[in-house]
Amino acid sequence: MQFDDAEQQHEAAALGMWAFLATEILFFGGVLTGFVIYRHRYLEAFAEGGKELWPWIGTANTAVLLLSSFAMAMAVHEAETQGRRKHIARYLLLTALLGATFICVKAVEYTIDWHEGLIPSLNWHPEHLSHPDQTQMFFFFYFFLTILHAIHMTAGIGVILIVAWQTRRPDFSSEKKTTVEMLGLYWHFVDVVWIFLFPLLYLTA
Amino acid sequence: MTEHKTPTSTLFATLIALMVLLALSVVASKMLQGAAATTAALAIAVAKALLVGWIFMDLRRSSPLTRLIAVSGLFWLLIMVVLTAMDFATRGM
Amino acid sequence: MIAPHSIFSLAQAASTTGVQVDYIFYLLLAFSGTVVLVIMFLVLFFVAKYHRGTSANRKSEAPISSRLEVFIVTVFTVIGLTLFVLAAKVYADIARPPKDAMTIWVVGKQWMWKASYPDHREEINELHVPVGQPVKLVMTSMDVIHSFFIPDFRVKQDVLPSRYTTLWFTATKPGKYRLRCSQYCGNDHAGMVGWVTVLSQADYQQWLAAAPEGAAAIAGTPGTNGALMATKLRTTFNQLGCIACHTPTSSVRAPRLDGIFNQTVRLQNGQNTTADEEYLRESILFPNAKISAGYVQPSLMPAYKGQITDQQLHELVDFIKSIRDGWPADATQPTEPSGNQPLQSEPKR
Amino acid sequence: MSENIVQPELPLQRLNYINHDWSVWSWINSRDHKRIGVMYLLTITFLFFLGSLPAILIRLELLTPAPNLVTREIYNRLFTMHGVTMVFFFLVPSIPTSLGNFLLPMMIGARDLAFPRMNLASYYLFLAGAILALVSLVNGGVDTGWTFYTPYSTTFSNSAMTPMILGIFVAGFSSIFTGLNFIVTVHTMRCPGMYWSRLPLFVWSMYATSLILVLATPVLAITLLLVAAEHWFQVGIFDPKLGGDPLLYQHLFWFYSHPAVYIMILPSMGVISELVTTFSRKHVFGYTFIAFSSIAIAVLGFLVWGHHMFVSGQSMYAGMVFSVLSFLVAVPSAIKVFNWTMTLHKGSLVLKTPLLYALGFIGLFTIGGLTGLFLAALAVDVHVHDTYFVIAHFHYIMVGGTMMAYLGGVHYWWPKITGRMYPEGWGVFSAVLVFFGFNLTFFPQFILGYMGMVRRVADYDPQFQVLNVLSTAGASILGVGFLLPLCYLLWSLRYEPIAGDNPWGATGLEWKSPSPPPELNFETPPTVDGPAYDYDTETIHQEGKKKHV
Repeated sequence: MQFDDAEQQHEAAALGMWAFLATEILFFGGVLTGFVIYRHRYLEAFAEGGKELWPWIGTANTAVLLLSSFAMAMAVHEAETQGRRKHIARYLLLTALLGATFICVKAVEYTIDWHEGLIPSLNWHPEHLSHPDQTQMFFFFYFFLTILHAIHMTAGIGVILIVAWQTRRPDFSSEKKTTVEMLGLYWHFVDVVWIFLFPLLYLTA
Repeated sequence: MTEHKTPTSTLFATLIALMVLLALSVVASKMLQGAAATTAALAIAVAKALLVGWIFMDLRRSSPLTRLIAVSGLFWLLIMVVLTAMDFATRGM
Repeated sequence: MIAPHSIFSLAQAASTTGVQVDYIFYLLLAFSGTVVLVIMFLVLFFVAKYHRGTSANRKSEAPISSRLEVFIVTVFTVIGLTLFVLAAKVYADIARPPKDAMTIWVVGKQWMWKASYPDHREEINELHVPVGQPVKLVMTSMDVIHSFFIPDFRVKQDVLPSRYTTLWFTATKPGKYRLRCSQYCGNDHAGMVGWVTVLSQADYQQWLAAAPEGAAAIAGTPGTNGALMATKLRTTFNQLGCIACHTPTSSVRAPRLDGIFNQTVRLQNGQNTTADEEYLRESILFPNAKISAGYVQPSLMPAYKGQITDQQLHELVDFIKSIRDGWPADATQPTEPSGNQPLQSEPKR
Repeated sequence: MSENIVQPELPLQRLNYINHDWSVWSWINSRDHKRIGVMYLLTITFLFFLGSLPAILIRLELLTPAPNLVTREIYNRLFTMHGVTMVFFFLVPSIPTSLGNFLLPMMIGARDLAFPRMNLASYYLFLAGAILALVSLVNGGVDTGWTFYTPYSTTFSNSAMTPMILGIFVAGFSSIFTGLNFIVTVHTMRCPGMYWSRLPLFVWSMYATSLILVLATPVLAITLLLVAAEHWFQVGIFDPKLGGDPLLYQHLFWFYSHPAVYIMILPSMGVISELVTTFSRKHVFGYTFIAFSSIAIAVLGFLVWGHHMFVSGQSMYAGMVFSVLSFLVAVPSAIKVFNWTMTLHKGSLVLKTPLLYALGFIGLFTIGGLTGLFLAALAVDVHVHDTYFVIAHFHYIMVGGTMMAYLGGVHYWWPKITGRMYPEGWGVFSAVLVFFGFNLTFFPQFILGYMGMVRRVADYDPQFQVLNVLSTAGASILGVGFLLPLCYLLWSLRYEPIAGDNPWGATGLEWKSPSPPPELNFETPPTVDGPAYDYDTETIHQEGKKKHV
């Protein structure tokens, strides 16, 4: 092993994950820069786009994600303290379940949007909109950001299930605890991204 | 692994605080208009993000280097947004 | 084969701002040249003096203090910033056309330039300008980003679709100068070239009077008779329904257009902006972009985006610029009985 | 530490990272940073020569004013292929992934990088990206230039954009993984005594480069995703007819692409700091200045991208802000050049191939850097933007700078990587050939640029022909200069004498382990007790007087 001791390995893993989260911040940041600029330029069209969405679905979804974030924090706490494998697995499965509900609610939202003809360039019928082109841009940003976020969540759920399955094995050494902690960092980051996406997309006045 | 962990009570309190802030942001978006609504929504979002980062992501007990990396990610995003917006804002003048 | 001496005799700039650009270029060349020579001399000197086997004194008494380094760096920074200030001043000249410049509209289309003059004569890949008079080019593109580049005038400006960008110069020497597109725009980007012919005042007047044999006669463009042109502009103003609201006697409350060109306009959100070509173009295509003070948002005016051609847009803007000194008498009676005939709404995609 | 170029007896076949397992599987599945470094070295050498084929055709085409060798459509695909292959698949990965991967752990006394599996994943992502880009070459190539400016790339170009975009997107993640690996390794895996103030300057420059790799590459990834989405769905975020703004694309693209040019030059500066100190046989002049100027370049490099857009419709005031910041970013580079030159002062210069490349670098990088000031000065940029002046400027930095340093570095660490010396005579000859061929190729282009010859054109006006012919002549010399090292370095693997563990008498930790090094880098874990480059100048200079090479 290239590490001298567990402490060095934990420090390396934490630095590596945080640096990776910095790249994710800039990855989402590129689209958000474009969104902020166009929202300032076409405020009215973007507000009109926001009205097409259902804020209460968004609020419920955010609550679900906050709960899953809490569940993950409990899993990490469990891994760090008693380390009871059953409890860690249970919290991880709860996190994955809540994440899955979030994805399902998003899928429901997308199907409603499809029927309403709000999908840019694929199924776009803007009869009732005053600025069809700019509102189409709003919906492009809406779908691009939420799908990008959903992909990150699905990846996260996949890894959570793998790690939850691994905790069942007896040789769940301290190295695995670091994996749970890093997974927690990633999941909380995906939650923070949604914390910013929710007001920007749904709560436009 | 430092010994005193974040007690579960703090985690639960953070969850409640996040839920309250969520409700607050929805109420704020209903009551306020225009620029005030946007700033309020963003301020609440930043508050929630700080809460999640400080407690859930354990920045509270992390090494200064980890905190520096967390902040630098946001700082570079700020560079990109501010300098790009500078061009679009001053184009009319 | 070109005579060798012409390789290195960089053509003298042929425009007022171009001479200033050359001045900055040679200043930078002098600064960079000295730095490069100093570095090369030091390197060669050290190699000659200290290469292995020479008996040079290599004992380093007191190590050279970092103060020397700080000094060298501050000198380099100060020189750099002065060069920046000088260049920025010249750039401020280049970027802001003088108010009294003659306006020529330029449209860049994949792989050719079309210039249309104040008297609405049009030329392909050709530009005839008088010497000594500031000329402002108001440019837009029909497809991709091009760039209008006249090397001898040291001017260049990208030409963007759905947006006006301006470029100006004052030619100092009559002659034919090369015009090129410098922003890659597709297959025949290399072929998108033309000539800018600078004429002395006499030749220019003669060229103005002569029939536009050099320029391709674009169908439907009346002769250079001024009065005939004025009526053409007003008919477009009437046909497109502007007359329904924008006249002093109109029942609908709409911003007054006479004398608005180059005035400062107070906007509803409290900012001020000058009503230049870009403002007029934007307000015609996107009325909601900038709402004048005292008017409601969203504006009652329909968006002309996609309803009118570029040519009609030029004519509308020129008409608004031409009514600088009060409303022309006969414009108040709409020429057609139904002043605001319905706009043909193109089916949206 | 007397420097010992004496012929050691052939070492009984000591176990090292090459001969401990000859199977192909042990190479393609290796997590050893040295093997991954060698695999990268071979891949990017192949991609370099692949990228220079279009360059040969371009230079041949430009011999005559008329487009007679290739049509304009083919020429557009040629310069795009040259640009994309060289920038994304050679220059950005060049020194960090090959020399950096091999040397960084050894220089700080570690057994391997922090995340070996991620390092191997980075190599295969890079390979997948390169193959995808070649797929786009096969079905028609891309004709948008390496900058993919919209709306041409999204609405008007019907070339094979998708595989190219996906290829660069995937290769971007390979850069991010390498950057992550280096940052975490330098922070957590330095051997006892290796404080930050004792790090070799090559490690400082790798660390600064990794900061840029990690913070800039994600923006390129998302910009390419946006361009791909716009290309497929025509939604209008970059298409002005539907309300978008092409300048937003340019802002996002150059936010990555200007720091990318610092990704290309910073590692070379690290190599040059090593070469200049070793071959002057003395400590470097102003260690802290050079170390912190690397970090300053990495940070300031993110603030200046607007100087690519002075004439593109950007507002005048934004142009001025970017211009003053661009003048400031030149200061750290000036510090480095000054310090390298002063390192030569009172040194005992050993005129071997690596030092020739280093001295060539100092000269050419100074010219390249200062012509950057011409482009940062607003007034001059209005005239020379998108002309051959810009082409000459960035080739002086990329070929005159990065390529020279890369060749110097490969020659310098060749004994450590392969255990064999390179033929000195051929090395000097190819270094001189590269230096003169390069200058003959690109100096005339400065004059062409100021005379107004525009870039990316297959045909030009007759008055530019003479300088273009000179440039093509220079290019052929440069081509030979690049082919020679390929030949004699491969040749040296078999026929050159065995190099000792420390043929140059250098002070880095990598020279303390045998060459080629064992699988875990050091037989006994190293410790550091003195500052970097602590040559005891007294004994070396006594020796310096004796005439022996």
